[in-house]
Amino acid sequence: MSEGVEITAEIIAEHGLNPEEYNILLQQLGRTPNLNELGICSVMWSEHCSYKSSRIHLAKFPTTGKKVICGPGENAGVIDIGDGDAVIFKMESHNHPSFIEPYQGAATGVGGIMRDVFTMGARPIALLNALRFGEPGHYKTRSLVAGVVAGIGGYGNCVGVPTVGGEINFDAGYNGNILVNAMCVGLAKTDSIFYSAAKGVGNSILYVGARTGRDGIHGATMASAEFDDDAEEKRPTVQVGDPFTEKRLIEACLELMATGNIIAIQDMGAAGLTSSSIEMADKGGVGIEIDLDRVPQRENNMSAYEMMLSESQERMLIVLKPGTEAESRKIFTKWELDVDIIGKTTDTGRLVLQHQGEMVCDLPIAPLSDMAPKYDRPWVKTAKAPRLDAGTLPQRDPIDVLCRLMASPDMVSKRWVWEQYDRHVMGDTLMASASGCDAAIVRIRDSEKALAISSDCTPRYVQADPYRGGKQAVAESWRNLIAAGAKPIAITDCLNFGNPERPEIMGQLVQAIEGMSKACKKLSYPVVSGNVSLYNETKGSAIPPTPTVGGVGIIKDISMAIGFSSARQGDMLVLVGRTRGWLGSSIYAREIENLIGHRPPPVSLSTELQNGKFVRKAIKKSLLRAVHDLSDGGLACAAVDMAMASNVGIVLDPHSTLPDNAWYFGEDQARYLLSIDAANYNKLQQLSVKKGVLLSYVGEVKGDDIRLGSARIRLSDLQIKWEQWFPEFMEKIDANAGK
Amino acid sequence: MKAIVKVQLKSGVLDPQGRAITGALQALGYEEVIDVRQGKIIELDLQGTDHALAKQRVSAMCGELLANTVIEQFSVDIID
Amino acid sequence: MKAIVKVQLKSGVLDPQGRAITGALQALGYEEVIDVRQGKIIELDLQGTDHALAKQRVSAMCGELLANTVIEQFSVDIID
Amino acid sequence: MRVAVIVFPGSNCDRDAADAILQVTGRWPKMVWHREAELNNIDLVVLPGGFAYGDYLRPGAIAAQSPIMQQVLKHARDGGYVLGICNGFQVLTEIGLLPGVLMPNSGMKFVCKPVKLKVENCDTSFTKGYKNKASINIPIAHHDGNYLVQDDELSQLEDNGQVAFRYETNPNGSVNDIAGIINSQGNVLGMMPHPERAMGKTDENKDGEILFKSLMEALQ
Ligand SMILES: Nc1ncnc2c1ncn2[C@@H]1O[C@H](COP(=O)(O)OP(=O)(O)O)[C@@H](O)[C@H]1O
Ligand SMILES: [Mg+2]
Repeated sequence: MSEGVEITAEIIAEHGLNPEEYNILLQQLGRTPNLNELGICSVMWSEHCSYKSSRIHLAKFPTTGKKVICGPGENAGVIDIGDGDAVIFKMESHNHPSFIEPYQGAATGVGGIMRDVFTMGARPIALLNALRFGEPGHYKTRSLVAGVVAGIGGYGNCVGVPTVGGEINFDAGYNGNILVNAMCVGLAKTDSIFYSAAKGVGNSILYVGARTGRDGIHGATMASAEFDDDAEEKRPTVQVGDPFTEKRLIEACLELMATGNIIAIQDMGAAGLTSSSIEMADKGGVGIEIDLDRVPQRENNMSAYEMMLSESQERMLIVLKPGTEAESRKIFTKWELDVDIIGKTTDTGRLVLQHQGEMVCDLPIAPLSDMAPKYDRPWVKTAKAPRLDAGTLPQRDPIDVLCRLMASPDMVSKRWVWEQYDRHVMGDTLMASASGCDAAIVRIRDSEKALAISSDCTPRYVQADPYRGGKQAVAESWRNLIAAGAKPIAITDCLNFGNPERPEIMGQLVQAIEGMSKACKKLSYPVVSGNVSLYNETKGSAIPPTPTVGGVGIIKDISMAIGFSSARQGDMLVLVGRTRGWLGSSIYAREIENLIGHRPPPVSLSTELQNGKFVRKAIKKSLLRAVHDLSDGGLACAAVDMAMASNVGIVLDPHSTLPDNAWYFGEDQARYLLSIDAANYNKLQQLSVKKGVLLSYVGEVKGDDIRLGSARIRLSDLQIKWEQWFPEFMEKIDANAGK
Repeated sequence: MKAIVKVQLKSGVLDPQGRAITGALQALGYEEVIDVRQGKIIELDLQGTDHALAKQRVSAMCGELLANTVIEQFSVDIID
Repeated sequence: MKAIVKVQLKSGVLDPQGRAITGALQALGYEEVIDVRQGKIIELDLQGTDHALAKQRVSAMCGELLANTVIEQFSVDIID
Repeated sequence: MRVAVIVFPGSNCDRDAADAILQVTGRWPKMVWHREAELNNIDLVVLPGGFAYGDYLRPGAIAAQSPIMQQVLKHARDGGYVLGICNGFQVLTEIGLLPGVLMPNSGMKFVCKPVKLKVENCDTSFTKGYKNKASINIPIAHHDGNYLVQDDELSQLEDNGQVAFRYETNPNGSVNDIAGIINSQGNVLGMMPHPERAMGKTDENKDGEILFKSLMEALQ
């Protein structure tokens, strides 16, 4: 079979290995690899598995901290939240598969990220998703939205993990390449966290979960066509997710974890059996021998090549303590999952595969990992974006602007989306999408604690200035957690960029990472896990650079959780932070003036820190009724969010010197809108003086209109515009659900 | 041996899926579509060679599990 | 005029429903069941009488809406 | 009150239901795996929400064939109480303890939202704690909650006061806005909304707790 295939330059190229990379392989082996070995190396050294373009830059992230139990490098990051509880979380992209087949692509994205989290011993307790679609008018957008949303819900709802938050943007830059980033947060005990290092020799390797089929075998159409005449039949296929199997896999793995039988455990993600077995062996410094005939198979006559490269979903690999095999198998049998012992650890340091009585692969493991290519790709700085002088913009009726902004696709209510997600299963969700909070809040079972979780990125800013945009994404994430009453602890991230072989794209990646790192350091907000998705482009045009930040914070006492749905008639509205009226790269500039690419708002991390600490203190002292961070659309849009969530009218006073558009819609950073009982104003004022924080009275909660100076609109009229857009947009496809 | 089972809603039972598809097809400009009904087709690979027995067994499977006879009707074909 | 559309997963594509049904039937004692695949059967009532045209139009409907051609294959039969 | 919560592969509100029971009775219920064949000494059986068997084939269809369901049938016929929530309701119709079926929502989408229900009959062991015609808040989260039943059975349900809850605004196309029904003996209730999600734990709403408390009183 595969051994007979001659390794030509063409085959090497089709596997995505360049000549130097192939030479390294030759040297390590001291002979020509066979097709299986070539396939295995090609996936191990792919961008996706090896992070060859980003690795040296990712090293710039701060990844440690008092609360960090495990940073990047394992399946997910682990933080300590006290009382023996640990939180395990990660975000991952499933962009390409979701563009090809939105339902299954998004569904398997959710499934994959959950496995990364429960592999480490956590029960998944929350899901989020950050979605970027093309412009609403693009012919594919509607069906992609429908498919992706249905896929996310279809998977998460069935598994029974609440989908509690996320974001959705539309931009022509994603027309040919949507982004689907899924995040999962899980809960574990600090003394029972599971890692992937396979230790010991002669230990059994257990394969559990779904059977292996010919799913998602990449880059090797040609190779599989060589195997058999009915090539058409064996064409690599889209992976289909099975949440029912995932649910049982979670329960069975958690049950096995409680037995103490596990030495190491690893999910089979991208490059399935290959990367899971090699990573486990490499981390543990052992060799692995697998008998492929024992791998549970879904289809007939699968070759070694196909089995090793298959990306079938819902599978795990486990190294067991000697003597525990029977007991372990029983657990999976009870959950009606396929299970078999497919091999053992060895002292050879090699990956050896047997198939139908033949040895079909014999590769040295450590050298393969050590020699994995690592590139310092050339990059150029993004040209400095011009400043936008707010003074040159026409003055407009602020209410008219407000209506247009609140009814613009990025700002409208996403109810149509999140009503399709089960947000409350597990019974611990306090606030989720639409509950009027900047972060989702999920209680830690049987405790007074809760987690605040949010997902953030403003690609407009990153595109205009990757460094500043990277900083801003982290700062906004931090601010959202503060505004929920939480102490921000750590982030995960998903770096979505174009082709890194283009210096300008590489430049975006490098600068965004540097900006993010800077912010993470200053805010003591380390990166504990993440994912990089490159080559997001079609026909040479790259997506807007999108480094999504998934932040997790802790609320020690759940009664301190706060949001913006509790403003009351008669409250005073005060603004924390300085407003300069920054309109460059704002939603205002894009939606109203059609201006893009100007310098985004500056991010002062020391101010961010100072203002955030002040707000936290004020929340702790119970001085605030409602809090909302200011982001897209500035003060006026934040006020409207608060008004709608609290069902109250709001009056905002104009600024004495700034023009209306700059005052109401400027996107200066490090700001929060607070609604307070007037009786607390003095105390708050004193606290702000003590902390050196700028506090200004900006208006009040009153009546049932939104008033900006003398202009006004009924809150209910505005709300209708805000709620209407999405269902109207989706209506056409809505009827298509039968698909 | 294979069994092909068709499970369809009994006539008179309102079919929300069929309705949604009808609406969607009409919206896409297929105005000739009057009505749509959606059912299931379940293909079983079976051991054995006795068609008559298989038909009887598969019909029992339908009654027990594959169809909800309150609202659905089924048909069974056995092929090689 | 009626069109009968059968939509089935392409071979090789995982069919979680089929697997669950296989397991359930075996658990019920139908041990002769080796494998199950589930598909859809969609019956369309159509205006008009031109079979060839109908076949062409319904095939287009399948490509556009009724089948997900990335993972599914379909067949169309026109009857009176 | 001795309570059993049945766990099918794919059940995912089993723990939530148990939490609700614990909150009301102070005791963690017995979690019964679907393969078990015994159901002894139980006053109330809860069939929880979720996606038993992935909702494959039809929601509740495969679960209805589980060994434990024979015991649940027997328990119900002997007058024992059974509460089916969401997926549990679907299982109850599939096994014939309650009439009708739950079809896909008319909007063909999963719907998760708070809804208002009207308590149609507060003269049952499940609903005693409510006021007649009270308007209560209980959230829904389902894809197949579109209740359908033959005309004659529908009139029977209506005439006998077997409609326990009705949606104030129909979210899924259910006939007569039906959200929950009870059998003619009054010991089996199936409902699509999730009372275990309205226990006053994550928000103020305790309308679900009343249902569990009513049951507890009935069983005292
Ligand atoms: N893809 C999504 N999935 C779930 N919830 C979403 C999604 N997109 C937006 N949301 C929710 O909608 C609400 C508003 O989103 P957004 O306007 O992006 O918030 P913010 O302005 O705080 O960044 C949030 O509660 C968010 O969690
Ligand atoms: Mg926010």
